[in-house]
Amino acid sequence: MIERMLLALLFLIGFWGIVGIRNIIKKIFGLTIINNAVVILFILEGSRIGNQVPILEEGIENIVDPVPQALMLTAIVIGVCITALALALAFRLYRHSGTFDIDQIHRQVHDVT
Amino acid sequence: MRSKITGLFLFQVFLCLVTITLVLIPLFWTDIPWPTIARDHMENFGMAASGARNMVSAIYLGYRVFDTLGETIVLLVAVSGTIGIIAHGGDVLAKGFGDPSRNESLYQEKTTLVKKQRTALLEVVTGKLGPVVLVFGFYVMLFGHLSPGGGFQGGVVVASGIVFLALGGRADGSTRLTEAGVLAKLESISFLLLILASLSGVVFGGGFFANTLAQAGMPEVGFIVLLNAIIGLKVGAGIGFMCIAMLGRAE
Amino acid sequence: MLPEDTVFALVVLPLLGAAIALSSKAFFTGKRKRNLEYLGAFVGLVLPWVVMIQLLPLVLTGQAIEGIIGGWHESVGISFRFDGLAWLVNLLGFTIAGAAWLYSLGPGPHGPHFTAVFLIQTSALAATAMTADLFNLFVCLEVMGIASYILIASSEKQGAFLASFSYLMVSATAMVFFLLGIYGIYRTTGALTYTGIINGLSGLPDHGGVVTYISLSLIVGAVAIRVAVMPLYGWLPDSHALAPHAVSSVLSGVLIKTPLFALSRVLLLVPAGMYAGQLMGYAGAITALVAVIIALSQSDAKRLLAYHTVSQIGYVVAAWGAALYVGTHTLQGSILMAGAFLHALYHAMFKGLLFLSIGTTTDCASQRNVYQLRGAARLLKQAGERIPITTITFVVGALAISAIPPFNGFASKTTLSYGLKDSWQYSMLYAAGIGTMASFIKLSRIYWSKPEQQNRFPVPVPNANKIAQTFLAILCLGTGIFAGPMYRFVVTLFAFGAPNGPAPVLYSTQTLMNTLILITGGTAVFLLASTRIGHNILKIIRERPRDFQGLFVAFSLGVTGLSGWLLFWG
Amino acid sequence: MVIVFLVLLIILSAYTLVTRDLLYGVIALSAISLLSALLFYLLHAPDVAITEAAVGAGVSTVIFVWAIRATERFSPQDRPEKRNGSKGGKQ
Repeated sequence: MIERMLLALLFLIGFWGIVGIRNIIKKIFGLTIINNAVVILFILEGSRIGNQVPILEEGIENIVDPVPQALMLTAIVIGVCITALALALAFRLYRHSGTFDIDQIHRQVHDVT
Repeated sequence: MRSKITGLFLFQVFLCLVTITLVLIPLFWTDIPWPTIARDHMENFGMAASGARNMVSAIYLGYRVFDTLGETIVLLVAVSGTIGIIAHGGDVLAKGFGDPSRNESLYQEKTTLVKKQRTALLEVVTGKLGPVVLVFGFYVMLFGHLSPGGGFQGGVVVASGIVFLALGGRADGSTRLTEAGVLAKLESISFLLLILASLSGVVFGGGFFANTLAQAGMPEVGFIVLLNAIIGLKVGAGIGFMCIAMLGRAE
Repeated sequence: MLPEDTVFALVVLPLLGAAIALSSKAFFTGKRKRNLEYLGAFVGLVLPWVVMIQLLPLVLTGQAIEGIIGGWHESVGISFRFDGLAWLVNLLGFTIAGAAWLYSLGPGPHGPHFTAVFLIQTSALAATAMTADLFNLFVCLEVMGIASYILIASSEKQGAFLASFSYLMVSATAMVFFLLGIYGIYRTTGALTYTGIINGLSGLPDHGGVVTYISLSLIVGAVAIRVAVMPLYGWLPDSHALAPHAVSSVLSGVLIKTPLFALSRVLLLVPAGMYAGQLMGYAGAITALVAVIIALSQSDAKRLLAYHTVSQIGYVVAAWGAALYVGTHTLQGSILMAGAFLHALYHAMFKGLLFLSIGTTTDCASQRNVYQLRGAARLLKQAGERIPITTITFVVGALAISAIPPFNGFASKTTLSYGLKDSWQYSMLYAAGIGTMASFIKLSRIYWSKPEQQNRFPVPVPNANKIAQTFLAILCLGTGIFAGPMYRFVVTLFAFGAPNGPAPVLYSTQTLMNTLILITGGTAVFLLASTRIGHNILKIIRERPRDFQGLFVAFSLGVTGLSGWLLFWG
Repeated sequence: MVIVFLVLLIILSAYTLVTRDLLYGVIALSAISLLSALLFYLLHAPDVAITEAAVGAGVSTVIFVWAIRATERFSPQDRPEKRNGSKGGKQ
């Protein structure tokens, strides 16, 4: 229970990073953090039903749930891909506008168009 | 020109956080016991069905290999898109990959970086460590069905080995492995191989993503090893290419 | 070959094409490279048609191909379901993608790399249409998303980078919420496949209670971002307006509808799905009207079209949601669902056509401002267009979107209003129709009268543009003329087991009267908007404050509102 | 035990978001990844742990460091006067 509430707090901190900070690099930090929080949530809860690593050997039973682990492998990789692309876009935005501040970038773009 | 933190901004942030908290708390609060259906199935039948001891590998490359294909595609698109976007000027998608002129400049920039920042220590350590890391990467890649690890993780290790080689090798006598063109070729070929491997089941009448090797009389686990190797190559080449391109462009 | 394999050919062939295109770039140069790239596009965009035709007899009989990919056990494996719905979504995707790729040969973007990303996006569309697994849906949406971020950014404008970044941030965040939704669903039911989820839910007291409702609304919210229904539409106008023309037409035509129909697979099964559909339907009806008012105020030609996309998707969502609410087994529900799909398909055709025609025109005149560009028809003629193909195709698209018979927009909008009659949504859609008329009168003014200056450097219009535009224009007219057979075809394919009721009457005095009112009302609104006061009001609407945070506020409010709605009704 | 990890993670992520120096933020972020990898190992998920360590602490740190070196290291909101584009790495 306490663990999950702490995870909810972690998630909210990340979400605050996305919404409440105008620096676009920090927004990407926030995205990484919320992704991480969800991954930890899956693994933590999936490990509640067993106490063995899901690698079967002789005499091993009561393994943890391997499904969330396999899903989270995919989720981690996709998260990093999205991060890489977002950083590349942030780099180009910086090159054009000389700032990381999303509001200023917004203003510049709308002044042009 | 500096934008001030306005009341509206704070109100928006407050609104977001409060509403999301309202949604999250019941979801995180719930104490419904975690389901055991899938775990029980994997514990009892997983090894017989897939031949792999590592159940995560069995799911990742057996039961849910279609997801893994999607993930690989995300990585492919992200790597090429990132390189395309950071490459200055011109058409993002047209330039970037495998284009000789582009690669030339990436390579040039890389060598200048290496010259500028190289120290004897860096050269020796990375140069000697590179092959070791590569071998370790291949180990992780090929034994994913027995121990933790697998194609993707091994591929990332291989990629760091490639980066080490690029940093440690001499600017003029670098191995072919660290050239962008070679990596691009490697990546596209292993992507093609992955698609063909997924289709091989169709030819032998087993269906999409069926275990071809098992039908040919080889051990079932062979297919997982094969997929691990292909994915590892693809990931290693792709991430290695991206890191080399980025290292070259940093200064 | 098993029937399952033919189904997956639709996903794998575009991927194979992408792999060929990528290899062409890595291994060859010059003419060889281009030929191999075209081979990849052929494999990815033409060969699937063979498969589609092969599958048609099967889905026409109402059968569905179901199974687990690779033949694994159902508790862990990924299940899929290929039925009439998936076939129709594929039809939509491959038609528009083919035309758009052909168009891209003219003004660009060129290169094997573009082709590869484009084909991967097409393949993700096909996969999304047939998946029956929640996590697989997540992966498909991510593939589709990442390809579209790159395609939007590929026009190399600063605005395009910002649009792509905003879209990426809001949609990636929403996808993390989608994962949380999967967590809730998996925790309560222990399954990821749709059938497993339904079985799990039916065994639970109160269908899982609060957790299920919240998980469901997180999933619906994340998909609604992609669909761009009203509170969540903020990313769309900029990205669709600033993307390359060929990409815009695919984004507007196909990309925002596929997730909607993929979502209907979940919502048709889940007990609370009908209420989620109801709320989304309401949001859709409001979207249709509000977005058209904003569209009327725009000065940038492509942004005007982008707001029209939001408005038209509002029509689709309104009918789709109402169909979910009344249930697709009823007569009204089946008419509404068929109407929603028909409008999605026809909108893909005419909006794709409009984006391409306007793209050709604005490129030729190098001016995108609706208030300043005049006499584009003459400018196009100076650029060497003997037969005014672009002007004609624009007119066809404009007539179709304004629902003038006999073009296809008339057919689908009549079907929609037949299904929705006597409800408040109907009046919203009617008013939106008048607004559409007015804004296309406004847009078509760029072709009238004399140009203000001569076109100094006329760029000849590439043949690829003309072919793609003509192809889509013929489709617009053809599906409009054969509206009756198309309707019956779609209803047969959906095969909801609906009572086989009469098809909505297209040409009656009432519908023609409606068209007449639409034309007069549209002209009146246009004239009002041209006055000084109207102009000022539009300017206020056009320059309303918009910011990045707004996207997230909308998402949080939307998700919370939906969970509250489900809790209240469920 | 898990709780200690989570509290550390929360502190680190809050630091990541409030620090003025983006490079410190990136380092804290890779520390978050390493800590979560350790946590996954304790939770019987070695595969996820390896992936998180390789991808989260390795690849994504490289990309972040690249992005920050190529642009601007300090968060602009703390330095109002700095408004010329000349800080942007390669000219």
